[in-house]
Amino acid sequence: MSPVLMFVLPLLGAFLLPIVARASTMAGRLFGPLVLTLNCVIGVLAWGAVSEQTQVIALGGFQPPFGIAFYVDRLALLFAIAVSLGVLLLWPDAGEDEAAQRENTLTLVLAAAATGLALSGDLFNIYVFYELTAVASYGLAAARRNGAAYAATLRYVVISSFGAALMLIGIALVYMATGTLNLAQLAQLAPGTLDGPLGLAAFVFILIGAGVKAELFPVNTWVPEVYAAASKRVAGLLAGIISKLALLIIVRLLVLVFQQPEALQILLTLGILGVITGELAAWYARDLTRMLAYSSIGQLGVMFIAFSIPGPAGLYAGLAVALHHMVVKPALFLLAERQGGALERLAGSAQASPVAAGLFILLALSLIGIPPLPGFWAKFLVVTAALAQPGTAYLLSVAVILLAVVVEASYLFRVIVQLYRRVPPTEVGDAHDGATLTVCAALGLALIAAVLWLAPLGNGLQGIAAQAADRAGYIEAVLPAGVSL
Amino acid sequence: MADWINWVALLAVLVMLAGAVAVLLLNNFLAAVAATSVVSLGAAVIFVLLRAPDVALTEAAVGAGLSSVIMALCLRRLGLWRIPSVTAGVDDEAGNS
Amino acid sequence: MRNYVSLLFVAGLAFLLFVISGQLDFGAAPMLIGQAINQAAPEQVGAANIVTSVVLGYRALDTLGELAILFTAATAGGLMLGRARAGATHDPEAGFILRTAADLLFPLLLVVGLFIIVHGHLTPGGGFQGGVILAAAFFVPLLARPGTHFDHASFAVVEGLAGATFIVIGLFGLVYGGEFLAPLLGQGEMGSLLSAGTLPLLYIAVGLKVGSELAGLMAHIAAYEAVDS
Amino acid sequence: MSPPDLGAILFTGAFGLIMIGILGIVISTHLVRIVLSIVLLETGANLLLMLSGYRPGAAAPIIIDGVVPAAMVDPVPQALVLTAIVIGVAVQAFMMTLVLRLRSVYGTLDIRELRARLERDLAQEAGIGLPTSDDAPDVAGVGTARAQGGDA
Repeated sequence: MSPVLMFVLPLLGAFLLPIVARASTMAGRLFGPLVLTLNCVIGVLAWGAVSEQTQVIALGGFQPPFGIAFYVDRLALLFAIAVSLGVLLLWPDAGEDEAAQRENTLTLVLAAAATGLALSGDLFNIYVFYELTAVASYGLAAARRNGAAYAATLRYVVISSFGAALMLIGIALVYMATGTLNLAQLAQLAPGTLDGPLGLAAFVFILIGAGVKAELFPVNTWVPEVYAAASKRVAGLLAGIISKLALLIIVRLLVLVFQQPEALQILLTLGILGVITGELAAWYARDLTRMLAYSSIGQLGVMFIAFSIPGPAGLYAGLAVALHHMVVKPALFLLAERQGGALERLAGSAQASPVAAGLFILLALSLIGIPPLPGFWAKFLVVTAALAQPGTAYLLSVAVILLAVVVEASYLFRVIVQLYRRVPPTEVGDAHDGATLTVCAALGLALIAAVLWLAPLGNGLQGIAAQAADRAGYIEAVLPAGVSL
Repeated sequence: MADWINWVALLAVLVMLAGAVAVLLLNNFLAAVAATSVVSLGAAVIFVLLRAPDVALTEAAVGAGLSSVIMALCLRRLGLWRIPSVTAGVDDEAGNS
Repeated sequence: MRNYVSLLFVAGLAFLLFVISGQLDFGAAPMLIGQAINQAAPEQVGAANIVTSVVLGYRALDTLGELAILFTAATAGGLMLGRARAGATHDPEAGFILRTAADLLFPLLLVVGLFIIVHGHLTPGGGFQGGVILAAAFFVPLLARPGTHFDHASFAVVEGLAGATFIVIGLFGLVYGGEFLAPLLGQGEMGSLLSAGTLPLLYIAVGLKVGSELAGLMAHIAAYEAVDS
Repeated sequence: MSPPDLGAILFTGAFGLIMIGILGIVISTHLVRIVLSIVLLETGANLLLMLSGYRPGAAAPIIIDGVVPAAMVDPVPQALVLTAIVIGVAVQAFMMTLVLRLRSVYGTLDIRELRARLERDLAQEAGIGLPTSDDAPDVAGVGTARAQGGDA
């Protein structure tokens, strides 16, 4: 089965969902999860073939530099599977009315677009999928249909459209300099054409564009409002999964096309600023949702720092942080759905739902990076990789990351103390519903499993990072020798 | 060579930039929307000069046409639909027509 | 304060654009893939309009993504605006001349729209431009008689089926042509109406989808209750 | 009188539109004007993309009556700009539906007021800044009262 189906099926499902739901409401409800499950199966089946050799899909049968090509290596497939699985776990299931059905449609489109982002190997195609992801997430962010959701979403739309237009300018500059859009061919041509100031400018434009979704420092002002105003499932989706796909684009472009050291320095600087601003704002936050939102900005800053380290070591470390955050953040947001609101309101939550409180502690400890939880190993990798680099900037980044750990610990412990503060039984809030708790427990178990199988997991990730960092291999796979213009 | 292309391009660019500045400065939103569609038409002219008839057609139909219709429709729903009148005082009547 | 920071940002961008503008060559673009596509497209795809070959052949996936964006925007817009209340106030009906003109325009716009769509592989224009005109055909009567009922349900069905048709043609390409969206059917004689394989079919699907989506979205906005100014 | 260089004219146009668009997004306080500024920015970006495919003296990439022109301009940027134009209008339409809804919920289109209302609503939902809390009680009090008034 071709991995291209992982993009096609959810989109086909989204087009057909309104018709299916009209025929039978039950079928309409089950349709989305069914498609996503099928997607996961296709992804897992493709895994074996892809781990032996990367797969290049020339869409329409046109040879890669001319048409659009999908490049499927283990990194791309891993993210594609993660998208399907993540969206499945965070499926809205909002009910049976027309609005709920529209929400389901948007969620399916989001899954398709994010999968496309993971697989695509064409610069403009990435822009199209990026916009598709953006529009679907606008709809979901505003789906609560109250004033706050509209206002927050509008801010998001304005910033995101601004970023997308800059991305388009960057793509125009790249096309002017090279005359191609295929990432492999760009990688081939970049050393002569894109290593000057023009290439750097194009990189900055594309970075700002993709950075809107990846919660990059100057363009992340929409994050706290949208996450606070949207439903927590949507916040989990955007923070946990979609932001990582935007990150993946930046990483691919850095590895393949923009090789100049200045590009890495820009990323490192913005990453450090992201960690500082995110963690400080989280420390000052007075409600759980926005605390989590700011902490997500900080965590993505750590990832930017990791990916600014050249070579497979940086990729490996960044990948570890990204995957860890992908598991932890959606679960935390799901728990915040019932425990949301001001920190004072959390008092007594542990009495209402001891399991939820326990899960929260587990996830929070891993987020901070307490050994032996996976969060510790992920941050450890970043720190060791950064220390191996020359230059004071990387030393500074290590100091910032370590300081951030202290800040994170201080505000998350504040939350945990609130959870266990005893209150009179009359003031105990609602318990979590079973479905949410099951999803969170599954994600928590994944964390514990990661601790138990740390060594094989690390080796696997190292292999994926090495494959993703293999620039020559990418060019060779997409443009085999003999095909040239 | 064909000098006229340069002159037409210069004219189109000047019209576009003037329209763009007008979008930011005009107080009347209906006029601002009209200025946006002038910018789109200027772009369509340039696309013709650049030998892109497909894009020119799309820019004219979508950028100048559809987009302005959507904006105008929304302005009406937003209560911002005011046709600039020569004499002050009939402004309200013009707004309701 | 915030304004100064923003202005500084704009000034920085302006400087960046100024610096790179010196490096850009106009009229001497490398055209690596462009040149190759111009040479290969007539044989590989067979549409007289090479832009159509690119839009529906070489970069058909972009077009699918674009369709999906329109669909998503219309879905999200519908989610925001919801159904019009029964008995909601609406604009007064237009005068006799406008109504008659609208009645006359409807068939005219329909024919022009369809003509542009089916000639998309031969002349400038195609599914998107024709689709906009189709949308106008259904929307103009609504402007002339604001109270009339707009059948959102059937438009949604057309929209969904047209989108699904695009994908299903693509899947046929996967099964019979080896790759998703591979062009099928013979290319025919270049320049004739029935040429370029599946491209005209794809453009018809695009046109119907764009038309029904835009008409639906504009009807949603038009049915939204006006706010008193 | 010799005309100025075509490339210089068109780059000035594209960059000018981009700068005016960005400036408009940054300094405008009215939502509709921000939307229009985004449209300008997108038009500028499309124009820039279009400029990358031009060759002097080349013909449009259409084969008429089987005659293949000697030189044709690059068809790829044309296809890209076609896509980008439609994407732009889709996003614009969605933005306007949001603006419509905001106008009826909050009754204002001024972004400064909207931001203040958003802050208040979020704080109220989270239960921060209610009159019982210790910081700035009167500001929060006015905020909740006005928010409730707006909902009624």
